[in-house]
Amino acid sequence: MNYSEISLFREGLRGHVGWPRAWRDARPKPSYDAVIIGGGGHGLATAYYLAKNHGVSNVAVLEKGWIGGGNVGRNTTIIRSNYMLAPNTLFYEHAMKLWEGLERELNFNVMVSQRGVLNLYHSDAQRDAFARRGNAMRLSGVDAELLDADDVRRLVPMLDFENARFPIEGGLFQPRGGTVRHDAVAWGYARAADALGVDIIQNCEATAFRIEGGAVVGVETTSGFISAEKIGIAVAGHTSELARKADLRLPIESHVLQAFVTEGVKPILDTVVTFGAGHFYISQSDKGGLVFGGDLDGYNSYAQRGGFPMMHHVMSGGMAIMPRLGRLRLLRHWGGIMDMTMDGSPIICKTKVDGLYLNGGWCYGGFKATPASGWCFAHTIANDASHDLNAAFTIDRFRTGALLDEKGVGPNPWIQ
Amino acid sequence: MGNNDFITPLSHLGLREGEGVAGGDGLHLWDRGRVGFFQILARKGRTGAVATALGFDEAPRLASHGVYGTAFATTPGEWVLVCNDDEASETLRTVSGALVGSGYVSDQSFGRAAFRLSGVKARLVLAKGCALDWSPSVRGAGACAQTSMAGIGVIIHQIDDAPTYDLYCYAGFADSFWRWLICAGEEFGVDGRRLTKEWKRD
Amino acid sequence: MHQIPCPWCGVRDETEFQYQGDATVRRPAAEASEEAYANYVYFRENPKGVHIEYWRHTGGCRRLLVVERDTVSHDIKAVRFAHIPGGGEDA
Amino acid sequence: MKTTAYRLSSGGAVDRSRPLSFQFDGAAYQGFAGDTLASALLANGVRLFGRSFKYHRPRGVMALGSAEPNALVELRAGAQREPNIQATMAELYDGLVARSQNRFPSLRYDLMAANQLAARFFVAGFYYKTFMWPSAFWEPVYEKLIRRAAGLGRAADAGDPDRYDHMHAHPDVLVVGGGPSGLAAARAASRVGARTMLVDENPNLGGALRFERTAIDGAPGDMWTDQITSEIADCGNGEILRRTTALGRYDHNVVLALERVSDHLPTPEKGRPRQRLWIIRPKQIVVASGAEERPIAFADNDKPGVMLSSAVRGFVNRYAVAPGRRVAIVTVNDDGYLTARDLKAAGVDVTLIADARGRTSVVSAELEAAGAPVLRNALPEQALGGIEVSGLRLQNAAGDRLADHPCDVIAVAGGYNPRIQLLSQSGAAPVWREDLLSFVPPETDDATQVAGACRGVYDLKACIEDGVAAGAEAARRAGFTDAADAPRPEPRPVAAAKLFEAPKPIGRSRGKAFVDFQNDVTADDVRLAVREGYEAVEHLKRYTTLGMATDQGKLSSVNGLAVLAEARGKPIAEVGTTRFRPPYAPAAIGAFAGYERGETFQPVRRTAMHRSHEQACATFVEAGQWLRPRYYARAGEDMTAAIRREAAAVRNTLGVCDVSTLGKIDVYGPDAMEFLNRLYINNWAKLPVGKARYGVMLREDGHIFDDGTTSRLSDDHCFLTCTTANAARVLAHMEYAAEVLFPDYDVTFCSATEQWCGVAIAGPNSRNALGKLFDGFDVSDAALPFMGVAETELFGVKARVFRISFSGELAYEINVPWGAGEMLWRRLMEAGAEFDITPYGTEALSVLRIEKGHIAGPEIDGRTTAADVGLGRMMAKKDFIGKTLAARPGLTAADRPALVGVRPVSAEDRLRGGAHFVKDPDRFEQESLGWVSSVADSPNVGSWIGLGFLKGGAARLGERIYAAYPLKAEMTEVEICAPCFVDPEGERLRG
Repeated sequence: MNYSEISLFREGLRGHVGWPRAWRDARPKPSYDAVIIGGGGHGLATAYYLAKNHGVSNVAVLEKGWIGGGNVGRNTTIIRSNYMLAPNTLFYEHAMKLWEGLERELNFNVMVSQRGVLNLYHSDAQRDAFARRGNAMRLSGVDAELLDADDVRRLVPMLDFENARFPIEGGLFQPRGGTVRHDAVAWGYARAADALGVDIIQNCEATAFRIEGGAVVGVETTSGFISAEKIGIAVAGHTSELARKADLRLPIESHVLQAFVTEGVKPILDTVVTFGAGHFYISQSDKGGLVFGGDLDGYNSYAQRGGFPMMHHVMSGGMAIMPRLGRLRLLRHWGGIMDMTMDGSPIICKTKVDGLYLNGGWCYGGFKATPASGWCFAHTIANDASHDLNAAFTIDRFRTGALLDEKGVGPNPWIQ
Repeated sequence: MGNNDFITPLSHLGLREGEGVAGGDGLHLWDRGRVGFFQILARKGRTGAVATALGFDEAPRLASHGVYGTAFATTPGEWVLVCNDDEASETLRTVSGALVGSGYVSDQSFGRAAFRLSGVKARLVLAKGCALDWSPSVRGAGACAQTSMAGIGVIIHQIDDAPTYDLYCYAGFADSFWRWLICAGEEFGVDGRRLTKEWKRD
Repeated sequence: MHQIPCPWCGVRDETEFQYQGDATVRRPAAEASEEAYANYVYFRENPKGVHIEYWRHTGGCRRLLVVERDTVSHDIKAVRFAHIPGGGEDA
Repeated sequence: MKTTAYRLSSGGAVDRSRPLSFQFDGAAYQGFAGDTLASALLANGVRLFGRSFKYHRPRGVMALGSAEPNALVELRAGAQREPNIQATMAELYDGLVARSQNRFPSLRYDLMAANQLAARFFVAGFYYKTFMWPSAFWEPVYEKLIRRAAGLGRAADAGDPDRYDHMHAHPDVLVVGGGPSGLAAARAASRVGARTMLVDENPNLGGALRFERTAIDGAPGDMWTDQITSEIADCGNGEILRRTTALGRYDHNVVLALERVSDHLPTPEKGRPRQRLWIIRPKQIVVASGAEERPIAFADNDKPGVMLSSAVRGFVNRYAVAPGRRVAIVTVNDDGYLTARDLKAAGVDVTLIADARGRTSVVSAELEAAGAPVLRNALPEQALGGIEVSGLRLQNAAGDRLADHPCDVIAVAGGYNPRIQLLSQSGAAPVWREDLLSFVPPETDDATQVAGACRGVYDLKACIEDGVAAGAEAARRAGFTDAADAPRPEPRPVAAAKLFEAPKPIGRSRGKAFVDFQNDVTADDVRLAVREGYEAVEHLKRYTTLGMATDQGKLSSVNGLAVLAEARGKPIAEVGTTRFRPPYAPAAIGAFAGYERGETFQPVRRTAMHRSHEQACATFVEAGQWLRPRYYARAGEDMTAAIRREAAAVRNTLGVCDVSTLGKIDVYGPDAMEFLNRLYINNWAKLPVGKARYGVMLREDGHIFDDGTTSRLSDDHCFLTCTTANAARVLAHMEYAAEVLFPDYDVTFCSATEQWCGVAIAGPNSRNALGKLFDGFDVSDAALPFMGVAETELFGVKARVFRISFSGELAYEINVPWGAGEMLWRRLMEAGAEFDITPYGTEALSVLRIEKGHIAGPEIDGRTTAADVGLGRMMAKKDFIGKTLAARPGLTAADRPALVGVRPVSAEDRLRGGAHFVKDPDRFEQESLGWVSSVADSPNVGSWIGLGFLKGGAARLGERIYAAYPLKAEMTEVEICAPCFVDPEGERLRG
């Protein structure tokens, strides 16, 4: 059923008994044209664009648990395209453009809210580094503004300009950045893909690949064997584990990234703000809770929970620039598992196994990338070749040295 | 040395050597001024030789007291040797001599601040920033540890059961560490307003 | 919060340590190929389960430790010095 | 009279001799010491506390403690305003000021209540289905409205003025919960010598006992509690923390607990924190957190006046407050009867006990015999009334409507939920016990014991036995082997009716049956979610927001799961639960931050000459944690003028700069030089004693890691320097190399950064000044040539003099021990006076090095190679870290941007760092050919100059292109030149 004011009104009058399932509770068929492993944002988006852009609708999405249970449901909901290195800038900008039309595209309100993303800088050197990034964005046609301290005061009056250990000198602002209702992204893509004929199969885990003569012919699952000549892996967080079943060793480590949310309060913060002298970024959700995060806990982990050290560091960062947060109370904190690549940029490419495609290594960028990731991965699977937008996101770059190291910290994902 | 031109890490607070602050229940915190502080490094495979030459204990976590002063085995093959300021240059000379062929000494006497914290409430002050367990059943007089407090690397040495603790940190951190100690002591009556000073950015 | 038993300093908070990653990789010989070095520097087993990894005790003895730790439960199975074959104490 | 309208004349634990005044929504009231804000307001006949989140329905008190979903208020004001505080947890103090939330203009007449009219459309997830047209309306219109309506209370107006701190603790046994089980456990553990810490979130110990009339061994509960408490406190190794909530249990058994040190006072006492975060590392944990009574979902079960049975009883027993005049009780077990008994004893009318069960029990029979008005097989259908409860509508098991029953309180006994949060935060799933009609904790690890109601043991005597056994077991496992081994009582099946949601009202009814009160989630919302396929328990939570309010579903989760299970036709055990996340109860961000906030967010590092710089009116800049002089403005000078003056002084006569922050490392051992050979890309083996050399280090991936000069002081002693920013990383890098990569070298090293402080003196007169500074020290070019090093004495202090230059001028660096820093500075000022010696800061330093094309932070950004910065030829044949991967095609490609110099074509144009090189002056959208990394307003060149990275690099010298800075809409024509603007032959520094 189409979602609209009209249908909502009609259902309201008759007690909402007429709403159908958002997506069918599909059982696996023995064979598909393409199978996507991973019912997260990226996997579901990939299935949707395979059907929508490439006419490949005999597709199954296999999810070992419930869809959207991974990082799409555990992040801090931020979207932005403020990257410096061209391949990243263009890719994330493509994502941004897809976000901007997503409600209509999916007939599902994922609440794309472009209230701006502000990265604070605290020294001239940092300003110049941000300017290099901001100018790179502008040269690529992406919006960016360089703000001085007074601009920042006007934009976010609650910041502490007096007692800060690292005084705020200004910020790099992307007005089109913002937040999205994260769970809804998974649900929206699932519903739209389902409507195009995609089978979304929950509680079905891929256990092994069947590979013959260097080409994949299907996947063993907890619901039996499913044959398919094109299989896409989109299980960020667990990519190494699944890829190993196809004898792939990757430049990836799994790390925990924590997220935090406070009790709901009346609006005090409109934009997304990131601290430049510590690890802290924050926004306020439409429900009133302040959603914030920091950096990795800093050790390999597959546990979806965080520890006190990073928690302390993040809260201190918050209190360093927003002392008004002091009496607000933390409601929940949790962890998500990040695929950290050795240069901080993602992987969307073919593998050494014909018909097996890899989408992973999203580091911190996974959620904001979701639409473009699905869009490019679908293109790569449908055409057995990368799109220009993901041509640089190969595994091979680590051998050739064509790296995409936004942070410049080298092959040490845990360095913060 | 003892040259009046020398400063200590807290000179800027107008703090005279040995001056400090007091709180309730005999809580006392003061700056010991400069001490002799040497890092002793054994050459590969010569740890035993160095220990014998200087009469050091090789075991960690307990201070050993020898002719040259108090030594902490800070890591395999390395010690920190602490002595009084007036013995420092003599110690450096003799220790360097004793180490020829087996190890090296790096004089760090000016690179450290030395504070002393004493009184029954001293444990509580430490507990606000030190993650180690200093209760008597676990650590007593003679215990020493290298750890970090308030983001500052410190060496802690319990010298008696008052308890009294010697705290060593890098000279550059002294002002921040002192501030932290004063703040942690305020709940127990320490009033350090005169002896802390807002650092200036400009 | 991880409690890591340092062979020298005793049990300490994770905050005193600096994580240094996979301890199973070995630097190839000087004359080895770019491929060999790339595998050494970038490619990881990244196991879900016991991981053998380096932690440097920067807040204490500064020594590099080899820690066997479960990446799901975070339980620590074993700790030894990295600088001594066998990991015992120096002599 | 008003102030005691509902206060009973006797009984309770409030201190009637200590009246306290307080305000709620501007009206003045009086309560007593020992009251909570909730009990005090109820005593004053106030029953309407707040409005609900979505529908703005009137809400009152439902529970007693930290599970309260409805009675949330704003406490205090201004910078200390605290939103969403549970009135049931707020201890009354004299002068307390509270305000209701989420209503306009007033609590009783809330216009937003109009939402209820549209309620039929505002079902779970309605916003996913609408607000899409026109899309341009989302942020400015729809979302604005949603955001304004969101939240409950208001955050503080200004920065939190209060103090928070942390405290570390290491008990052998930590007991969570000070009820009968917890107290018994703590006593059992502490009496055998285990260091025992007991934490309880309330101001008084005793747990549920505080609210009961039950006697233990003939004595009132409070007396027993005091007895045990003093035994724990007096045994010498027990510590009790009141008002302390265990928030979470983390890896390796670390527990975080929040102590509300001062929240019960108007303001914290001097030097005391508002709250303290305890970081507890126990050997063993005993969780005795008790259980929470749960409500029942029935129409309008959220009206003020509908309360939990245990709460009604508790208000009467502990606070001597009658929640109403006519109390009707709805129960599925015996708990309702206990409430009836205690109310009767207190003289409060119980007009009905509606028992969902058909059969009698011992307790019910007893009370019935005593004349209690019991109705069997009676189920609640709807709470009647306007803003508050005025009656109860019932039906019987057969579904027939019974006569409406007038009452002003409905006490609901729906069974008990063990407080298992702490035990399932780690991810372990709790277990549903059909015989207990509740979830019990998952299997625990061997460092954890669970005792009492928390594991479904509800009988008081059994709870105490269980506590004793658990405490002893914990002590034994902690190494106190003489702790006695006692049997653990098993939970006894509950004699209760299975009722989570009452039958729907007969006929048409607008009544809503709430499952999650604070988030306005109804049983119908749950069914709608299932209908739409959001049937996985996590989907349900996320789609309806069930259990996501500030109470974290303490009252709602089980009922929600029950409705879900029913709708899916599965047993509760199969639908599972969502994972509990810490903290157990909301906790202030300030408490987690503790001391590290504001200007004490990070420690500050001061150089030995800091005071000298202050006296010279330096403006400081953060360099990592260091404070370094940025420039020294003289009277009437702005920053630009000061920098130009300082930079010019160095070229023209003499400048002095504090370089103490450079990383310094003493490297010892016969293999020291070989070791350096592996770290640096250039050759070191032949560096003679008394000489310094510049070196570059790479990461193993082939990119530049750091650079600096290192000197050979003796055969087996080198003195290495590295950049301020990388000092710690370089030391760790060297340690890794020595321990893992090249373990056979006989080398050892340690940081000497803070032992030595240093200055650079630079300029044509630096040698003259040096000569005056050191009497009897040969400073001639022959004795101390370029890159020469000398160890000497300065006024009786060891000093090291290095003839090295970052500025390109004749220059020296002088190191003396930290303590001599101010003296060195002072003597230099004297010695240099005749040459007009000029202190210069990091800005002038940067100008000078850019004039010479020396790389620094902006050029070493972690992505550049030695070849990129023009040092490719330094790379020697030998093996060094980074050699192999530096040769990869990606790092040697011809089109990689390489270091160049850049200057504006017209001398008055300025350059900016972060600008990009482009071809076309007329477009701000085009390909970037590279970027400007560093710029300087050079007094010595007479224009802006810069360094940058340009594709093609050196091959493009003399070309004119453009520096684009779209962020300021600037396009500057620039000329590419060699990255050296002053004295390219380097005659000055060798002079």
